Amino acid sequence: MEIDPFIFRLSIFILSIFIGYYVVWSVTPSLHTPLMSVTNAISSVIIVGAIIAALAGTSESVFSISSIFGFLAIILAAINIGGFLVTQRMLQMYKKKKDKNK
Amino acid sequence: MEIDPFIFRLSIFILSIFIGYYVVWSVTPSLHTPLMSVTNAISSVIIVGAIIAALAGTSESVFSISSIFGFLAIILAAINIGGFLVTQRMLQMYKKKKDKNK
Amino acid sequence: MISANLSAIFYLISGVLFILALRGLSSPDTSRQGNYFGIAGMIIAIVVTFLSIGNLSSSLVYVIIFLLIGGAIGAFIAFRIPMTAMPELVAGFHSLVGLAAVFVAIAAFLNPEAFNLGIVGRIKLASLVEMSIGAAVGAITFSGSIIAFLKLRGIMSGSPITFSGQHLLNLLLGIGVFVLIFYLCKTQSVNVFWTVIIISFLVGVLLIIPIGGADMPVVISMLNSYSGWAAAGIGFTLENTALIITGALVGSSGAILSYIMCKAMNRSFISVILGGFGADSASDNTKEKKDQKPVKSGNAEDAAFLMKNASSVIIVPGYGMAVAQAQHALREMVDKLKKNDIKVTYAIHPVAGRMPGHMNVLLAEANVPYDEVFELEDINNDFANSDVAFVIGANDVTNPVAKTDPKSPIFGMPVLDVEKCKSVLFVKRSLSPGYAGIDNELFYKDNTLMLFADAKKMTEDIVKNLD
Amino acid sequence: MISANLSAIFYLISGVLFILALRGLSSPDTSRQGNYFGIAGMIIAIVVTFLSIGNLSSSLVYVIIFLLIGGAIGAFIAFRIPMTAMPELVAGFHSLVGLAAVFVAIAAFLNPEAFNLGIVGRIKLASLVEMSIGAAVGAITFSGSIIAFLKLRGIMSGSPITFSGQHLLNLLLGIGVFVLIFYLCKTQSVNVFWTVIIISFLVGVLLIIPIGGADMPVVISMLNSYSGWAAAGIGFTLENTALIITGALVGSSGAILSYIMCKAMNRSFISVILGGFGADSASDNTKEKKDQKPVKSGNAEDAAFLMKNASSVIIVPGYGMAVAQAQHALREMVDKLKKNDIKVTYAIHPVAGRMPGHMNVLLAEANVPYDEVFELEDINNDFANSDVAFVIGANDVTNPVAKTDPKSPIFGMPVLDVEKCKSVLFVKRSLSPGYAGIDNELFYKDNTLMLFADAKKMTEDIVKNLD
Ligand SMILES: NC(=O)c1ccc[n+]([C@@H]2O[C@H](COP(=O)([O-])OP(=O)(O)OC[C@H]3O[C@@H](n4cnc5c(N)ncnc54)[C@H](OP(=O)(O)O)[C@@H]3O)[C@@H](O)[C@H]2O)c1
Ligand SMILES: NC(=O)c1ccc[n+]([C@@H]2O[C@H](COP(=O)([O-])OP(=O)(O)OC[C@H]3O[C@@H](n4cnc5c(N)ncnc54)[C@H](OP(=O)(O)O)[C@@H]3O)[C@@H](O)[C@H]2O)c1
Repeated sequence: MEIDPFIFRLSIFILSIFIGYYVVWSVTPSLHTPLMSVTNAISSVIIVGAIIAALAGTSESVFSISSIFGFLAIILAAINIGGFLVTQRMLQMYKKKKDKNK
Repeated sequence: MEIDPFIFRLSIFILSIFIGYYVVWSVTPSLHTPLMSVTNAISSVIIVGAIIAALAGTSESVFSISSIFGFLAIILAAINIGGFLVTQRMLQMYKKKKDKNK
Repeated sequence: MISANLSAIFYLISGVLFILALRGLSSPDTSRQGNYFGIAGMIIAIVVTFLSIGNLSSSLVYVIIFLLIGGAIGAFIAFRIPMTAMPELVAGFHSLVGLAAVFVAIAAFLNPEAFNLGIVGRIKLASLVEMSIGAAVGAITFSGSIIAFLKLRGIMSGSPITFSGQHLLNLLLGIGVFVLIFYLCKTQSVNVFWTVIIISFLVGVLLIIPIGGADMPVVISMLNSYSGWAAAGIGFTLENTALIITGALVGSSGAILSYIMCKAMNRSFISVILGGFGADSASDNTKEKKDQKPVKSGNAEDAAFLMKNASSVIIVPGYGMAVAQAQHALREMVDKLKKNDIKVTYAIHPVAGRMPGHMNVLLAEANVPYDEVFELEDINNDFANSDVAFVIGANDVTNPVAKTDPKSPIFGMPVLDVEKCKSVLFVKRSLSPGYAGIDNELFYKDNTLMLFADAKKMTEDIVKNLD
Repeated sequence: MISANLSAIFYLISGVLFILALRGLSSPDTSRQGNYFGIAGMIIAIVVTFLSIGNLSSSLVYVIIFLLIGGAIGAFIAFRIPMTAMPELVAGFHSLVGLAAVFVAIAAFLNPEAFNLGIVGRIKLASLVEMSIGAAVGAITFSGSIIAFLKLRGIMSGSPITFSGQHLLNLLLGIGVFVLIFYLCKTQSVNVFWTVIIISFLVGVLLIIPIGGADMPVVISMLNSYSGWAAAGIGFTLENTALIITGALVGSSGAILSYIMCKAMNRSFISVILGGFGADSASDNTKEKKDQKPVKSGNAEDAAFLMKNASSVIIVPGYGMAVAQAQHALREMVDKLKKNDIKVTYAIHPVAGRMPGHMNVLLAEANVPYDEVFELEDINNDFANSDVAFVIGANDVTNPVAKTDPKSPIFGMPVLDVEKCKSVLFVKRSLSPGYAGIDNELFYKDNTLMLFADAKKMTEDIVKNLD
């Protein structure tokens, strides 16, 4: 009677697709550029896989062929995390009228 | 390393809450009454539990005390499924101008 | 018999179909299709449940019989119910879901083996917590919805029932339920379980009686939300994805809908739930004013004359139209006006009537095309350029006091700016206030003509005079 | 080391935080908070990953070093990048995600034990499928984004590169990837795995080269979507909830965003993807017209005079403003106008510029408050009541041919009705057409004054003349 965890993951996947669908429609068009940069930034969560791969080496061989790919992926994903800062810079610029004279 | 299925169910639950949140905001206000009736109708899916409870009796004792509650729940939930028909009747009435002279 | 995996996939599909059902409501065009998705989801869930149970004992026949009985009753109600009875119908249906949740929880408690939850007296802790929450919330939903139903149906008075210490009592009972559930987990005692359910029934009653009849729409929606959480609780117990998805969906959507309603009335959700609104109306104050100020009143002939000579008319329906069932007559009147090349549109306030979308359903019933019907924000600027506002059975939703008097209970609620029209016609039976119990200064304005009569009768008379 | 259950919960939390990050973007007020949610989600995911790995081998130091190196590079780029380079930055960042996905998939393929996926040569079938899909989509994302980056950066020509049989080739290669993945599942061969990745790189290049530079925004968003699906594929392989949620979120949101863009341009998604748009511009036709018709052109003084005497001005920025970096000068000009009690607002077309929301970011950079900036549907009716439309570097988005000529490539795209203003000022360098390559008849209208110059220079001159 045990259900395969894959099915749960599939459910999570499908439900998240719906959320993505709705979330975008609710974003105001003037923030579409930050939207692109923030969705890009959150995809750097792939770093989770990169860390696992990099740490898979043993104490003797830190840089096995597979962990090297992990380390490279860590750098790439970490650069991408900078996307949050880009977004922050952009969002910081959106101001209402009253703040104008600050 | 196995993850408890409860956590998956919790994920499904939380993600569905987000979907419910977004879905309602996207419903046009003129359909708020059908919305209430259709959300009510879909909650009759509780009938799934009712059927399991009702079928739990053995061949000798179809009507054990627990299965009786199941049978009662089946009736209640089945009545509630009528909510889809109510919704259908309501929605059938919403017409565009061009259909008016039909 | 199908495997647990396969049935899990089908339950997921049925959950997704329910999501699509709600999604369809984003426009009237797609809504019917959405409803079919919902029906399909329900059929899949039921069929899969049958298929996933291995030993289909002889009970199966009975299950199908009871299913058909229930379905027949449901269909009968669905076809017979008049559109005006929607609010109480929804309340009544919620009570069924709530009670069904309670029954399923009881069945699971008495026969946990059937659900794979352990054995009697040794039910898994998590399951026990889930099923008692499901049962408690279900019980509250049931008894609360019954009270709401009785109030809406007019069997019970709509006025709030309050007594001192009420909120404290509710709080204590609520805590009591939690303590009992905790105790239940330790003892697994049947009696404690029953007590939880009975106290929850009581809480449901006590929660709803202080809320005034006119606040019922918020309450219905809130109870809808509760029924969802109850279903989700049962879903966790039964480890059923379809129930969990649906429960969460209904739970959160109901909560958001009550929030939207409260916002449209500019009242806080808390103030609605604590109740008492509509009890201490400012009616003395109102009466006083009423006697002092002069009012222009007219008859059907005057109204017909005014509208015939207008080039644009905006119809503002309200609760009174629903009471009088005037929508068909109204539609006839509008048809006549249109034949005279007068532009007619309908302006709907989000909380006009006694249910969100109430007016839209009634107008749709009278065959008014939905593209002639506008929401407040889309039409409010048009009053200034229109000749006549025909306000039929609406009151609070036109009251300018919401814009001007910060002390008024409806202050801050967006209202329809009917006073900007060249002339305003008010169809109602008297000068008495609407649901909020506050006087409407528009009645005394120069450009207002009161048409004192039942909305349906008056509209029919106007129709005659338009020939 | 924390248990698998606990880390699963934390990954769920991080997924929810990402949802909240996107939700925040529904208004500028909540957007900054949303971004913090996103950062928090990322930190949680990273920390939990460290905690959930038991034997923190000596590699840990290196991991942290590489993390910091990457982070420092990212931060450096983030602070140095000019706002105008946003489109290529996003494209460049996508390529990183794509390549990271490929690398993780390779690592998993070479060392499946580390991920609990079986042993080399005997990887679980499901995992193998998931990781090869992840790798293939990741590779397409990587090479496609590189091409998009090169085109946007101007390193590669923006014009579409087409050859006959292109679509057939793409189709065959696509089918090839599927066949190879199937084959991979049977053989578990390393070489086949590498081949899948290499062909996918090729597909990525071939997919993007036929698409014109100006269609890149749709492409970026589409690649964003791809990077999401790749991440989700890896998420399934690693059985990681945060990755699955994020991947699905990014995948579907990117897809919807490209759909929204295509709709705003009134083009089908398919036509964008098949490419070739902008190659065979109707420029001959355009040139012909240009020589025939008379055009009124003016200088900064004329423009300043016209605007000084107006009571309301609407600014319509377009791609040319971005090219010229004229937003700061524009802001100065508007300030001067406002000091003269002239009402100034900004009208933004959904596809003005080369990226959705492009103009909004640039105006925000120049400190224009966002409540003075309006979307097309909110301001389009105001042109009729305004004196001057100041069109700066915009062209297609004002072209009335979209409303009148069914044969035009932009027919049906909603456009800003600038021609309804009393007078229209066009700041651009020549009469050459915009991105769509079609002539704009507004240039030849009586109430149009062309201001031929670089947008920044012209605006600065106007500012001087306003004193
Ligand atoms: N829609 C919702 O979801 C919702 C939810 C909660 C609360 N509410 C509240 O309900 C109110 C709705 O406003 P509303 O303007 O629609 O209604 P209202 O302010 O309650 O006014 C209805 C008017 O209709 C008149 N009326 C009643 N029966 C009639 C008949 N047979 N013929 C002609 N007139 C009749 C009444 O005046 P006479 O007695 O003089 O005839 C009354 O003044 C708001 O205060 C709102 O906050 C609505
Ligand atoms: N935003 C998006 O997401 C997106 C996506 C895909 C496609 N597009 C397309 O891009 C177009 C956007 O329309 P648009 O009106 O913003 O731009 P446009 O139609 O491409 O016109 C831009 C104009 O700016 C002028 N210009 C260029 N550099 C300039 C400078 N330094 N100073 C002054 N003027 C300059 C050009 O004329 P001169 O050469 O005469 O100066 C050109 O006519 C639409 O066709 C849209 O479909 C947009």
